[in-house]
Amino acid sequence: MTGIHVDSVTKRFDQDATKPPTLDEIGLSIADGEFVALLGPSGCGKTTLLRMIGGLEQPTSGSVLINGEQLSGASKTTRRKLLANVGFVFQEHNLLPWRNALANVAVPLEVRKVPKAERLRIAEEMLALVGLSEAAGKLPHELSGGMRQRVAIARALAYDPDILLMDEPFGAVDAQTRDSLNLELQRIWMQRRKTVVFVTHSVPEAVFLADRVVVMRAAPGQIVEDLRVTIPRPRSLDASLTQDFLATTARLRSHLGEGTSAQELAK
Amino acid sequence: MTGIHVDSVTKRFDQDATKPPTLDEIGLSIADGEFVALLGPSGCGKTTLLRMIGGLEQPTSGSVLINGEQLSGASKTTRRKLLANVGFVFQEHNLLPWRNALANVAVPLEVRKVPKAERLRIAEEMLALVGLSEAAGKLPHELSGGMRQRVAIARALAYDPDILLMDEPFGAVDAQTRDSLNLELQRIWMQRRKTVVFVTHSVPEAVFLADRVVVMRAAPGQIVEDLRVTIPRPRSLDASLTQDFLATTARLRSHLGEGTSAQELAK
Amino acid sequence: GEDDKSSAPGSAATVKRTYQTALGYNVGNAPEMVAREAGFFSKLGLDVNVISSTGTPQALQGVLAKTTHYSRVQSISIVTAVANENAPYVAFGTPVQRSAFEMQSLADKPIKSVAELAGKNLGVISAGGTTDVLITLMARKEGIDPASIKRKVVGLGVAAAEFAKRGEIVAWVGSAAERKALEAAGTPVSSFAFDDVVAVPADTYFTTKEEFSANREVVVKVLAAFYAGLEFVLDTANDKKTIEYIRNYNREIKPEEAQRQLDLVRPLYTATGKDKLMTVDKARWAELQESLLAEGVIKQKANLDDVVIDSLVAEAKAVKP
Amino acid sequence: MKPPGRNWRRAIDRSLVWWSTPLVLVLLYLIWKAYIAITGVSPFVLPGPAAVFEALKEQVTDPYIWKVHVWATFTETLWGLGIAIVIGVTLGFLIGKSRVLARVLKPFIVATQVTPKVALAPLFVLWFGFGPGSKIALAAIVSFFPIMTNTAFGIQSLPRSLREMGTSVGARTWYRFGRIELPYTLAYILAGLEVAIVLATIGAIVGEYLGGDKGLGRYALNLQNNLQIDMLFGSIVLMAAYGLVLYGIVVALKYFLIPWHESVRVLREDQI
Amino acid sequence: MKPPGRNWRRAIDRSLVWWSTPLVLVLLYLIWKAYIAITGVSPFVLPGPAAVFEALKEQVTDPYIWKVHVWATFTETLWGLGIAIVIGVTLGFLIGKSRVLARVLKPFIVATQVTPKVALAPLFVLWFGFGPGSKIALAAIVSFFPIMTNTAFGIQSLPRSLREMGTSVGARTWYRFGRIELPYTLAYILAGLEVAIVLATIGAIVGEYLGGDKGLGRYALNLQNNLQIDMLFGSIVLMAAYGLVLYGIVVALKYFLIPWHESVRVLREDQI
Ligand SMILES: Nc1ncnc2c1ncn2[C@@H]1O[C@H](COP(=O)(O)OP(=O)(O)OP(=O)(O)O)[C@@H](O)[C@H]1O
Ligand SMILES: Nc1ncnc2c1ncn2[C@@H]1O[C@H](COP(=O)(O)OP(=O)(O)OP(=O)(O)O)[C@@H](O)[C@H]1O
Ligand SMILES: [Mg+2]
Ligand SMILES: [Mg+2]
Repeated sequence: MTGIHVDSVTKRFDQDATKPPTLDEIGLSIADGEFVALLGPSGCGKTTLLRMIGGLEQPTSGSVLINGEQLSGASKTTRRKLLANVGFVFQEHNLLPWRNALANVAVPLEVRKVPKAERLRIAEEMLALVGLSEAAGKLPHELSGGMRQRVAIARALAYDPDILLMDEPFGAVDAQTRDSLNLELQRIWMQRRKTVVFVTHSVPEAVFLADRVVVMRAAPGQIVEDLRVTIPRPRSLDASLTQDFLATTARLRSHLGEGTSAQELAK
Repeated sequence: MTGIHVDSVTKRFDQDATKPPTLDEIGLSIADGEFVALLGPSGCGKTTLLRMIGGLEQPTSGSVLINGEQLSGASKTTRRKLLANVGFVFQEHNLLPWRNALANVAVPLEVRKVPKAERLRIAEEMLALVGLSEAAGKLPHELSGGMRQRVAIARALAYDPDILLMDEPFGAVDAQTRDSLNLELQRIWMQRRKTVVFVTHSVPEAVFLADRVVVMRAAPGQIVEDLRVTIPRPRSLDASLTQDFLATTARLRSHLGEGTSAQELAK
Repeated sequence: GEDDKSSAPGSAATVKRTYQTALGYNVGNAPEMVAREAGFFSKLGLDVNVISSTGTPQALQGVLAKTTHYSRVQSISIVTAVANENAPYVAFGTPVQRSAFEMQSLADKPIKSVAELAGKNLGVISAGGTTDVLITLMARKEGIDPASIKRKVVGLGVAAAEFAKRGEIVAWVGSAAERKALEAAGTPVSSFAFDDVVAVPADTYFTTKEEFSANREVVVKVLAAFYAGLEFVLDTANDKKTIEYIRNYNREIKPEEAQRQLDLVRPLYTATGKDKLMTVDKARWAELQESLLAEGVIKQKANLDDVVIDSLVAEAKAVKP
Repeated sequence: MKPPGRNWRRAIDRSLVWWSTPLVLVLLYLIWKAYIAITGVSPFVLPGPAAVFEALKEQVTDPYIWKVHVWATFTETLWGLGIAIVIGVTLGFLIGKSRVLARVLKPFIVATQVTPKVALAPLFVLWFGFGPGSKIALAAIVSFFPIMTNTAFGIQSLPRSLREMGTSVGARTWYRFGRIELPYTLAYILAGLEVAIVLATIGAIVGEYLGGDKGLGRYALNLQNNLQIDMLFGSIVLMAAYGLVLYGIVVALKYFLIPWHESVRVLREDQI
Repeated sequence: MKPPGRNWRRAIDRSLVWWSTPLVLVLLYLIWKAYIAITGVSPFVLPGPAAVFEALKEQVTDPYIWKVHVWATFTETLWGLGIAIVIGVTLGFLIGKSRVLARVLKPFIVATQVTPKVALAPLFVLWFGFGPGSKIALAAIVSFFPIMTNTAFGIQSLPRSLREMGTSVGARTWYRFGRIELPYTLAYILAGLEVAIVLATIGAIVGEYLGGDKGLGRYALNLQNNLQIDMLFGSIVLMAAYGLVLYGIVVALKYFLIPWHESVRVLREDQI
């Protein structure tokens, strides 16, 4: 049994049982090599779910399995073993403030004892990928918000994990960079067949990237839609002009209770 | 002379003169009550420019005037006086970690010595506006990323400043919330005629909200376009379907070097 | 300021003074503690507070600071301070006629003379100070180079025996009380008294020149009370009371232990004879000053006539509380 | 849901509060006993644990020691610490906020710290008397320094984002201090306080050593002069226990004052 | 571009480094002189500034004092501090990471801090010898505590985001320690070091007071015994200057070791 299995996971942050839980008996199975996008209103529990899969949060009840092995409640060693192949891009960047962009990208490579020259090469390559070759020597506090976010993306990509958990990774970058990063991400995914769980607030982004889009609602946090996207790969940016694409986004929007955002429609 | 005047402002973070400055002789005049949106690629200097107007950064050369008075290089007292009516929504939220959402919103009201009952009323109202009434008692670390951002918006709106500087305020909220916040912002702006400088990565958002859209480029940071948006107010979300709207977004996109993002076009 | 007013001649109010002990509230300070507790001070119209000290430097400086008025230290300290630093001291009574210091060593490896210490390690209670000078004087007397005795600070004399057992020192400076304590704990000790090598005037009461010249009659009364205290302490019939008085200050000491120590210190008070209690022996002071000068401890001689007042004891005896 | 191994370990961890200290005490007791048995060290240097325990029993059951000595040291320590907090936070704030003041004041503050107080004892007595005053002064002087250092460090560590938030809402010095800087710095002050309470205790005790008629220091000095070494060690154990209680109180303060702080949050959660 | 008022003030601020200390020294000198003139305090308690200055001049020009006393105290202090850093960081790390270890160890560590070292002097000598050993031990014991406290505080303050980043990249204990926790905690350790260097100096000097044949403490004790109070105060000034230099070195370390830290960045920038 490979892939990620979230098995009727409930998460309560406060013990008050009268309130709806943050996550309410969530069940979700993600196959090996699948690209899943997670949509939902702010505060519905997307980050919490992702953190649970990433082993950063314990479920109140239920369990998370990675490649068939219990993650929640596992021993430290097992947990580390399971998470060794999980890359995480956090919603709020967490670069080491004393390391420059390049050295930050190299962190997971250092952990994996990649030789120094190799490390440098990969880190530089990754920085180039996110368009930050110029900023390699800058400390995090010298970077703009979007640049910090891109460094964090480069870091997660650097060590080529099998599973990639990404929490609104492109929230602070401009549309052009976002497009190019979307294309890159698709390319990498197709090449390496990673399992990706991708949180976003952009419906088109979700449809463009994902095999499956999962929509959540809030209070209690539940899955309200689990939609397969059948648009063939590789998808070019033009794919979003197809009927299929438009139908899918419309359907997702209805589940998000958005109706169709008139403004977005116009774009 | 009222409004904001940025007078050939140059900003260099490092002293290496061979490198292009972060901001290169920027000139920008914003009239009283004007709503200006600032667009530009990640790292082009939007935040830096906004911080300069907000008195948080000193220009290397050039000057910033608020209501005709020198802000850059002014004494502490003058600076405080000038900034008393400037509200700032930062790109990265900065809530006081020891205060719950409600108390964080109340901070600027406390500074202005608004009586306690009044303070509470306004803060609650503002939290309701951003859809967080439920979360009033939560500490920042108990909030989701988008919720934190909304608390920060509520805080900036709470004390009703004449000038509002907003740095990607809606970057981490879902489309639905974003639409409603856009409408709210327009309503408040029309009611109170604030001067607003609004940084965003979303071209439609800029066009929907602004009287004027200013586009910047990077390295050196310069203004490449300054476009007046003539769509009549109040703009409903449907306004974005008009020909005018589409033409404006297309023009801005060309300046952003985006061509037209195919993906966005599809939406 | 206040003190001056209350001590003005002819004033009927009680005169307030502070006496600082030589070290803690040891049994050795019995005469002064008794003088207060038995009411000898108050009978003379004095209100003298007896407070403790951590040793000679504090006692010396306290008097000069006027935070205290009287104290007692080794005569060596007074001579040195007056000769070298021109300190305005006046010494006016010698309760302890014989130094309490002993050179102690393990009974199975006894050190019988100072000469044997040449090139060896000697344990001392604290560095510098009077014992250091005394050792120097004794070494010279025995014809060895004082610097050849390596002095090591080991803290209490009782702790020093431990270092002797380890062979890190061959002898140490201690008191009779410490010797007894060691022997009681099963460590036989060999010892000889410092005074048997070089006899110097031991503890002396002192005050400032200012106090002495301005309030001579107060000084006399204070000494009278001390004298009465000393006599009280010497009378074994009073022992129960004496011990009770001591324990008012030093509640921790056990009565039996206080009794033991009392028996050990009494001979020091009467070393020169019961009739010479408290007597100031100017000749011995002069002798001391000579040897200090010879040793280079002092750079010049002081005029002891101004410093050592030997006439006060007689006056004090006449006052009798 | 959790494998049993973890629960077991957790139960052990929980109960630890109750048995770890006694266990280590028993261990220490045995080591102590063994050390004496092996080296045969004199009881005047290190008395045996049994003797010290006897002495301690006597001391603990003596109400006089509690009412006079412990109480005296306690009040001196608390007064000293109180003054140290006021001075330390004030100076720390000034120094942390202003490089100018730091330049001007720091040399003199540091100078007060590196001079041995024993040498200045007569001045202390002159200025503060033989009573509790001089002990309180000593306790305050030795203990304000870590508070000051940590306060300055905390204020300088205030994240730029919070500082700029203050600027942008137009907060004045006092608001900044009371509502932004002080709350943020509280965690740092409390860490300084952990060191300070220990130093204040030492300061008071050393002050009593230098003169005075009550307090644990005075008491210990009497015992030392009386050669009651077992009692002396008993009193040292007493002082240790006393200091420990004060320290515990300061540490516990964290949970009430800065529950939001990461350093407290990690303690309250099961670490992952 | 900047109004002249600001430039002026800045120039004054800059030059301050040069004149503030001398100015305050002159001020202190005057206060000192006036105090003596008004109170007529005995020069044996507080000598006049002129006399102390004379004494200091003599001491400063005496190579023996530098080569023997200052050097002895210096080496003892540095050794003590070095040991304190190793012990303090290790214990701080263990205690900061593990509530269990904190529960087990802290009571005993605090106990070592609140007991007056004077009472234990014979044990120190017994265990560490008459030479510099016992002074180094004392310096280490009194100075590791603030380092430990601040290390533990720093490690517990490690932002969750960085801790979780470590978890998510699969970092093991040693990598976490060396590359995440230690660099983050360095700022806290250095703040602890500011207190520790002062305590180590005091520890060494007090150790010399309690016994020994060289070092500034021994020297001061001699002077006190000889009632050479002007020289004593000279030596106190010397100790203050000495401690100040060590302190300055520790503070300067910050600029090299943690240039990225907010507390250093604010110092390097013109504060707005
Ligand atoms: N540590 C915590 N303590 C208490 N409540 C928490 C905690 N973390 C999250 N929550 C709550 O859980 C809910 C879900 O939070 P989560 O961060 O998962 O939302 P999200 O879907 O990621 O939202 P966003 O899109 O805004 O990032 C929120 O209501 C939040 O208040
Ligand atoms: N404190 C600083 N020190 C050095 N360089 C800085 C500093 N702050 C910003 N910069 C540089 O200035 C440039 C502009 O940064 P700024 O934050 O203004 O960008 P931005 O337009 O807001 O980008 P984004 O959309 O990613 O937030 C970037 O290249 C950044 O590296
Ligand atoms: Mg989230
Ligand atoms: Mg920005």
